[in-house]
Formats: sequence, C-alpha cells, structure tokens
Amino acid sequence: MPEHACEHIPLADDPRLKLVDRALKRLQYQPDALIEVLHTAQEAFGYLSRDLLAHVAAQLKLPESQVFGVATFYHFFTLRPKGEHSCIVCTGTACYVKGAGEILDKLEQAVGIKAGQTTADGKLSLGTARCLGNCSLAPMLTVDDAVYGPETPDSAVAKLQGILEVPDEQR
Amino acid sequence: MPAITLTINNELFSARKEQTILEIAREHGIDIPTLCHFEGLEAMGGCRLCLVELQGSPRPVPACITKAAEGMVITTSSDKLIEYRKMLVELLLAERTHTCSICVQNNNCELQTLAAKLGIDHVRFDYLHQQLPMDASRERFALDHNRCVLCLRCVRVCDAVEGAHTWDVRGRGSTSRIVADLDRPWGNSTSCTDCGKCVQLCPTGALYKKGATVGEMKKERSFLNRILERRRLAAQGRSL
Amino acid sequence: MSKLRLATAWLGGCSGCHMSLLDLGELLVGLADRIDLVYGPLVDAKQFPEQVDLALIEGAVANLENLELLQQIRRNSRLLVSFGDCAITGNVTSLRNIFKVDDLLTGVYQAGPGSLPRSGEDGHVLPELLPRVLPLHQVVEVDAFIPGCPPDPDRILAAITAALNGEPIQLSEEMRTFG
Amino acid sequence: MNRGELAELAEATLQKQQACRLRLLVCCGTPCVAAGAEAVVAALREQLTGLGNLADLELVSTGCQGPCSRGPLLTVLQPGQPEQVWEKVTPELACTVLNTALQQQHLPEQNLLPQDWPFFNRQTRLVLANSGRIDPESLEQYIARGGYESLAQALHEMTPDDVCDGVVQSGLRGRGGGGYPTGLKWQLVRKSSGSRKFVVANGDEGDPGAYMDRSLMESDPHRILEGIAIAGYAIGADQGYIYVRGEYPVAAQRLRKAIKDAERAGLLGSRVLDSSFSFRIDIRIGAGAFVCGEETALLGSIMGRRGQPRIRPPYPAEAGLWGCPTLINNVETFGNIPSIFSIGPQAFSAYGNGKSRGTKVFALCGEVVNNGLIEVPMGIPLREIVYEIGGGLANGATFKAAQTGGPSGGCIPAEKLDTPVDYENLQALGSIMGSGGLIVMGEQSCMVDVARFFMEFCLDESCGKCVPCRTGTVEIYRLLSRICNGSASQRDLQTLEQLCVMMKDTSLCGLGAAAPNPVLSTLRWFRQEYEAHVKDRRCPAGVCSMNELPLHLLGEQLLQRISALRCDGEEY
Repeated sequence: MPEHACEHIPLADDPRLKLVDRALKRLQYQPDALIEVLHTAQEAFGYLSRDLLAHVAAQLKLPESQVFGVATFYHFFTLRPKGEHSCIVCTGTACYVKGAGEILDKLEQAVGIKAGQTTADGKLSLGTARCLGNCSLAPMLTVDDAVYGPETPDSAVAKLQGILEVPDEQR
Repeated sequence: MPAITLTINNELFSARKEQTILEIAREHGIDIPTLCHFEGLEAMGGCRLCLVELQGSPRPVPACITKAAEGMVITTSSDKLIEYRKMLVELLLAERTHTCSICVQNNNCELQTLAAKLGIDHVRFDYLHQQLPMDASRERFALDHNRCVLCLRCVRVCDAVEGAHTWDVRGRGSTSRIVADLDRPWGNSTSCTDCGKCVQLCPTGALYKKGATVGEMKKERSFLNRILERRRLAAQGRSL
Repeated sequence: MSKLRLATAWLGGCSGCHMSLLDLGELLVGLADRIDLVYGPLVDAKQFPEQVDLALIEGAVANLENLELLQQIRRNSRLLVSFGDCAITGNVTSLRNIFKVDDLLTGVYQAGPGSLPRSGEDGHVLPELLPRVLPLHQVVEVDAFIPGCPPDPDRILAAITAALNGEPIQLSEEMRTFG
Repeated sequence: MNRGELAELAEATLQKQQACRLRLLVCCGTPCVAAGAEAVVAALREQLTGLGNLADLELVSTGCQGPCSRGPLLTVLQPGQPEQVWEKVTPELACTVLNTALQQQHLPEQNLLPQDWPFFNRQTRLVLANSGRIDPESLEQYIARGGYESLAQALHEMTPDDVCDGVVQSGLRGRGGGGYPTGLKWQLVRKSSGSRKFVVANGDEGDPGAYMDRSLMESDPHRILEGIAIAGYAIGADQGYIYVRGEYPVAAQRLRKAIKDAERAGLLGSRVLDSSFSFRIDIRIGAGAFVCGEETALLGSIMGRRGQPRIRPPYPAEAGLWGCPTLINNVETFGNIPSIFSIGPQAFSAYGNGKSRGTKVFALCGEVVNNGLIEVPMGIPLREIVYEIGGGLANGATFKAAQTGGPSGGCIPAEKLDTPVDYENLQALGSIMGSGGLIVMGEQSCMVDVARFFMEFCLDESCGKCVPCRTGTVEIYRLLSRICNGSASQRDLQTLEQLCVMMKDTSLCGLGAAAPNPVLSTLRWFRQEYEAHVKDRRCPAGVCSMNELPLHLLGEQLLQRISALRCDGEEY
C-alpha cells in the first residue's frame, strides 16, 4: 500500500499532493470548499496528517485551528493512518437489537484490538458505524467494501480470518 | 430607530427594535443570568442560562439572541426557569473538574458566583472527572482544560476582535476541547499575538496569567470596553 | 432545656474544616452552654453514639471505612450536614478519580520514591479504597450543605445556630460559594 | 431536449419494453447484492449472450424491490401475464426461470412468492413507483415511466406560484421527520427576497435503523433531481445541492451519473427543456455527523464549517446558504413532488389521514418476518404494518414495542398497535414519525437497554454547542447505565426524569430537544421495567447484567462482612 511506503517523503514532494492541489484549483481555493478538499485529501493519503491540514489551511487561507476543528468534528475524517483492511461492524438499532454487541465483543477478542483501533502490524482497522442502512441484513458488517449479513459472532470472526490469512499479493 | 413595546415580568417597557430581550432587561435592571454571552461578541446561545419564557412559544427562548418584537410577553424568572438554570450550572460543575479551592480564580469566578446565586449548594449529577491536560507552554499565559466551560468567548474574541483566530474547538459533544492552531501546544502557536484578550474574557480559571496562585487571578477587561461597546451598537445598527 | 447533641466526623479530607470550626474561637465558649459535643476528632469517643441531633461531616467518602461510618452516622443522626467542599463535591480528595485504584496504589506506594510502607500481614494496613471518591449525598440522604474549603467560621456558626433554633439550615448566597 | 422530444423518447422506450416477450428484473439493492445478486445477473447475462442477445429479451439490474431480507429477488414480466417474483434466487434458479419461460413452460414454483402476498398488496407505491422497476442508471427507463413529465408540465403550463399552490393543495409535509407543510415552506422561500436562492436536498439520513433515503437515491435518482428542479423553478433558484451521507457512496455515484445524464439531455443545466429556466445541481458529501440532519447544521456543513446548529430565527427560508433564502427538504419529500404533479394534487391528497396526506416510506426492520422497504398510505394502523406487511414477529416472538423516529422518537407499546401511523397520532404517543425507521421489538428486548442504546448514540452525535445536550446526554447515559447494571437508586430514576424534561425544554436544536424522547417514551409505556431494574434489581427481558450493587446495598453487604470478621476475632 502506497501510504506506508511514502511516509518518509516530505509532503511537498509527495506525488499524492498533486491530487489535493488539483482539487483546490478546481474548487477555486474557496474557503467554503474545505470539507470537499478534506475528502479528497483523505482519499489520496488515507488520513489527514498535521502537515496536510496545514497545507490545506494555507491554500484556502483559513486559520489552522478552524481547519482542525472541522477535520475533528466529522467522524469520517481520521487523523491517524488506517489499516490495510477495514472491518466495520454496524451498531445501528436493528443490528443492536439482533446482537451486534456480541459480534463486536467476539471480534475484538479475536483480533486483540478495540473498535476504533488498528492492529500493530497495520493490517486491520476495526470500527463501528451508527447504521450502514442495511437493516434487513442485521446484524451486518463490512469488510473493506463487501457487505455481509446476517452474521453470528463466529461467522464474523471467520470472515476476518479468511481475509487476514491471505497475503495481499494474492487478493 | 423604531420603538416597540413589550411586557417583561408584567411590566410594560419600550425599546428599540433591534435590541435583544437581554439588552432591554438589563437596561431596566432586570437580572437574567448569562455565561457564554459577552456584550459586544456575537451571541452564541450555548449555555442556555438566559432562557426566558415567551408567551406563545412552546419552549423557553434564549434572551441573549432573541430580538424583541412588538407585544412580546416575557417572564424572566419562574420556578421552572430557576430549576432549569440550576440544573444547567450543575451540569457544568459536573462536566469538568472545577475544584474551586485550588483555582487561581477562586472568588473571582463567574461560574462559582452563578452557582451560589442560583442556590446551588451541591451537584446532584455524577462528576465526570475527565483526565484533561493543562497547557502552560505559552510564556505569559496558561490554559487549564479542566476549568473550561466551552463558552467560546476566547474563540470569538480572538477571531472577531483580535483577528488572529488562534482558538477553535476540536472534536464534538462531550469530547469538545479548545485548541490553538493545529492542536499544537499554545507555546508553539504562530498565530497567537499574546494580546491576552481571551484570558481576560474567560469567565473561569481556564485561561489565566501565569504567576497567579490560588485566588489571585482577577480578570481585567476595561481595555476592551470601547471596542466591545462599538461592536454591540453596530449589531443594532447604531454607532457610539 | 436539653443540649443539642452535636457530632462531627472526619472522612476523606484534610481536617481543615475542623480547624475552621475551632476558629470560632471564644464563640465556642458561648455555644458550649447549649451543645454537647458527643463524637468527633475533637473528643474522645470510640463509638459513634445514638440519637445525635446534628452531625457535621467533613471529607468525602473515599474508602470502605468512610462508607461504614457514614452509614452509621446516618442511622444515628437527626440532621446530617455535608461540612465543607470535600463532603459536598469530592473536592481535592476526589482528584484521584482520574486513576484506577490499582494504578494509584502502585504509583504511590511502589513506583514512587521513598521506602515501601509496612505491609501488614493481615492486609489491613489501608482500608479498601472505593473505585471512586464520592460526595456524601451520593451515598446517604444529606439534610444540608455548608460549602467552602474550608467553610468560614461564620458559615459554621450560621448552620449551628439554625439547628439550635430549630430552623432549616439554609445558607445565604454569599455563604454558599464553593472554594 | 424539448417537451416533444421527451414525450417521443418516453413512447419509444415504452414500446421497446412492451415488445419484449420477457423482462427479467434482478434487484441489485445492497442487501440483495450481499446475498449474491451479482452472480445471478452474471449467470443470466451469460445465458442471454449465448442466445445472441435477442432484442425481445431484457435483463435489468434494478434498485431495491422491497423485501430486503429475502434477496436476491427476481421479478419476471411477460406480456399478458401477471408479474411473478422469486425470492432467495440462485444463479441456477434464475437460469431455470429464464429457460422455462423461453420454452413457454410452467415456471418453477420453488421460492416463488405468492401472487397475493400482503407485503406487496398492502403497499401504495408513489415515491417508490420506480424503485425496483427500472435500472437506476438509465435515464430512458425513468423517462419511459413518465419521468421529467412533471417538470415539463411545471415549466410549460404553470407559473411558479401555481407550482407552490399545487404542493400546498397536495397536503405534503416534510418527510424528514419535522412534518412542516412543504407547500408553505416553498411559498415562504418564494416570497423571500435575495440576490440568489438555493434548494438543498437533505440526504444525510442518519437515524440508525433507517435506509429509505439511501434506497431512494440508489434506486431512482432522477426522481429526486426532478423534484429538486421543480422546487428550483417554484422558488426562483438556479442552484441546488444534494447533501448525501458519506456512508452512501453508491447513492452519490448514481446521483452524479444521473446529473450528468440529465444535463446532457437538457433536463438540467441552462434552458431546461427549452424553457427560460436554468438550474444546476451539485452533490455535497457528508462527513459523518448525525446533527447535520438539522437544517442549520446542514447549511453550515455545505459551507465547509463544523456542522453545528445555530439559533433560528432567521430561518433558512430567509437567510440560509451564504445568507440567501434557501429551501431545505428531505430527499423523500422531493421524491413525492413528481408524483404530486403526475397524478394531480387532489389525487395525492386523497391518500392519507387527517393532516397527514400522501404516503410514507418506512424501513421495516427488527423482529418481523418480512424486513424491507415499504410504502404505505399515511394513517395505516401500525398493526397492519407489523402483522400484514411485516408478516408478524419472527420466531414466534410476542410483540413488545415498535420504535419509530430513531434517536429522536420513541417506543410504541402493544396496546397502541391500532394507532393510525401519521404525524399527529405518533406524536400523541410520545414518539415521532421521523424519517421512517420502524423497528419491531419482541419481548427479548429490554426497554431500558434500548433507551440507553439511543442515548449513547445521541451522546456520540451531540455537537457540543449547548450545555444541556453536550453534558445532559452524558449524565443521562450514566444514569441509564446504572439502572442497567443494577446499581441505581430510586433517586437516580427521579433525577433521570428531571434531566430529560429539562433537556427537552432547553436544548438549542431539535436533536438535543428530541434526544430524551426514547427515555421519556419508555418511561411512559414501560415504567414497570425501569422499576423492576431499580427496586427488584431484575431485568424482565433478561438483557441487562445487573451485576453491580447500589451503594446502600454495598454498605449492608460490607457491614455483614465486617461483623463476620469481628466474630472471628479479627480486627478490621
């Protein structure tokens, strides 16, 4: 994954910055376009580093604290690098009523991290969502972009083990 | 300026049209408690202490931001309002660790005064005891998150009066916290001008001048009087 | 006329509130005619007595010993008063609530400087700490509050006088500030 | 494209469809895809390719067809025959259906849903008329079903005032939950003066347990665009925004494509349908904040700021985006607009009950047999939704409560099952219509635990601007947690109630004011469950662990332990 490979490069030389700069230009450096720029930046880099936020603030001529305030207000933005894979357990009402809590407990136990954390090897981020809008599949979860449900604690763990055991090149 | 007539606590008052309920009440010596409000800064309506009952409105309205209108009938104090205000201040006292006895602003604190005034002698909610840091990295000033009530006076005065916008809020809900720049230590802030306006407007001991010990911090605001008064009048379309 | 049976107690606090009580000075002499001090750090009594009229309790509930004593006080007292900020808010005593009890004990008694305290064979050197330090009113019914750290002598006098006169203990605005 | 060309295209596409001897509609809504719909489509496509891609055989990947827990779904349309729907379709079954149909043999009955299935029969589909019937990415298929005809009618036959009046007459009210009369709002914005005006469609569906808006945006994106464009014409705006929840990338992508297609066809952009009306629509992606469903917070977010509500007045109708008059409606509300003008405001208002007119889309979930997306006339009894359309409770469970309105709503108990589902009646029960999540719970759900679940949600989603919501949610959550773990006292119950009432009255925005609703409504209808937790330290549903002691019992236990120690002659 490129985001780990490029970490030592200074931001100004990072090729991914071009994507952000292009978005800035397309949006005519409008301060009001901050959230869209942050979306693009996160898509390009996987997360929003302080340097990246400082760059966006400078380009949009916004106070740094305001940019930081916006970036931390929304749960979609993350200021820390995410794992290669992500597993999101839906904890919406329908899923909750049908046992999402037990699934999450079991997954946390199996992977050894808590929801919101990433494994030490950077392989997997485990998260929860406040309803992914697939209530008829309750209790459901997503692994990367795939949607699974209804799940049991054991079937959920099986899904992760399947993913984690396969080396990235073969996927 | 067109004049209007309204009733506050069963008494008729005349007022200018662009005035808020709070301004009119205070002009006539009617006390309405406030915390986030500060004359001359844009009203925010966050602390909810200035809620008053407005006839015809299903819920109380904030006096700091509600413009007076002809024929309004307002009650500024009732058993219900007093109870609500008490609960709100109790919530604030429970939210962060306001240990008055070891605060630089002990006996000069707006929150402490409000609590006593509203008849609070204990807090019925759980103290949250969040583990929050202090930032003493700035040369002359310091920030203690444990005493912050998130009134955002500092954010507003820094942006609107000083023009630096050093402060903003990070996170949301109960995890909201005041931040300088990109959440760097205040001492490393490049936008802060050390003007001290935030410190002087802070109602509690969250922002204070270094070197003060318990009970020694008194906020000095007179240097801001003129500019804030000008802003207050401008908001009503008037000038000094 | 029978005298008011007054008890005081010192839970998780610094004894400053009791010092402030002593600061009533010669006024105490006047009060002595109308009051029997039946329990507290200032008198020699091992057991908390029965039928106490007024109990002034300093300090927060920090350990099981505090909890046991407070519940006994509640049972035996007509009026129970939270005496000072620790009793009312937890104050300084409750600043340890940001730590877990085990971390706290390790940090204070093992990781820090100095020699280890004598470890009792029976394990009862320290009364067991509660997970969180609590204000009195979260544990028992409290009848009145005297805020202050410590409360000024005049606040204490006002409270005792009200009790002596059979009036509700309700301090005025300037007498009920915390800190 | 002008109006004539629009009609021609509709006619041509329709004829082509009618000429088909077989049309296969495979539901490709997210739940069906998760159940394997893509493999079904691939298998059918392969077969069709093998047959030489005959023009009279059509395979359509549609949006949501409704009964989401039974996917993948396959609908088969043959001229002169009733439509047939198969559930839980495998690629093999789909191919068998295709082959038997081609050979004009009796179609397989395995997994065939009954013709008179109440889940379909009891619905009235206006907003969802095209959902599951068309390929969401096909402009022609939308047009073939009368799409953009309402816009053409508005632009060419009606003045903006007529359009507003039509919406007023229809009796349509906001479908996002508030229930404010839509027509009145349009008239307000129309009358406001401003250099520019804006239309905003709120697609930031955040209620847990609700996915009506996602499904609509994914299944019939052009319907929303048409509704917004009609609104733009009515209020005098030239720019619209759709604020799509960040968690719905498919919806955003479909809407983007729909906008592009519509612009290319002259249905959006400058001089729409050869009229003098020009209108652009842009997408804004939300970034994960429930509070952005509140209109002033949503506006802040579109302008790149923290999504924090501000005090109204001024209402967005006077000062919204960049201070300009702005119309904000939910996407489902906009989805109703084309229907109002295609069937006429009177016909539209013939559906419904009392002050609630038209239909409402619900996401029916939880412990019912048939989970899925449904559309019913306002005023339908709750019992009919649960037992007829929903098929009753799954696994033979007994109905305990229906939750509507998500974290701003409440729980409706069994004794109120005959309540007509409309704005006023739900509000009278202490719940709200909300955006349309309807979660059915059986006796294994603990109402205190459910209330705690919603409070945790609100605590997480509170923006933090006002004290009652920021801190009140935390304290209420702690009180509920204490009740659930067995350490609460009677006084905690009292404090809980006081706090909820205060928060309802004092919070700055609707989110905070409604956050105590799940607690207040469960306290109202299921108080005995709270009492059982507190007095008897017992969770009737068996959900809560109850493994902590209240302090007064902790003390008792301790005293016993100490006296036992003393009997042993030990010193404490």
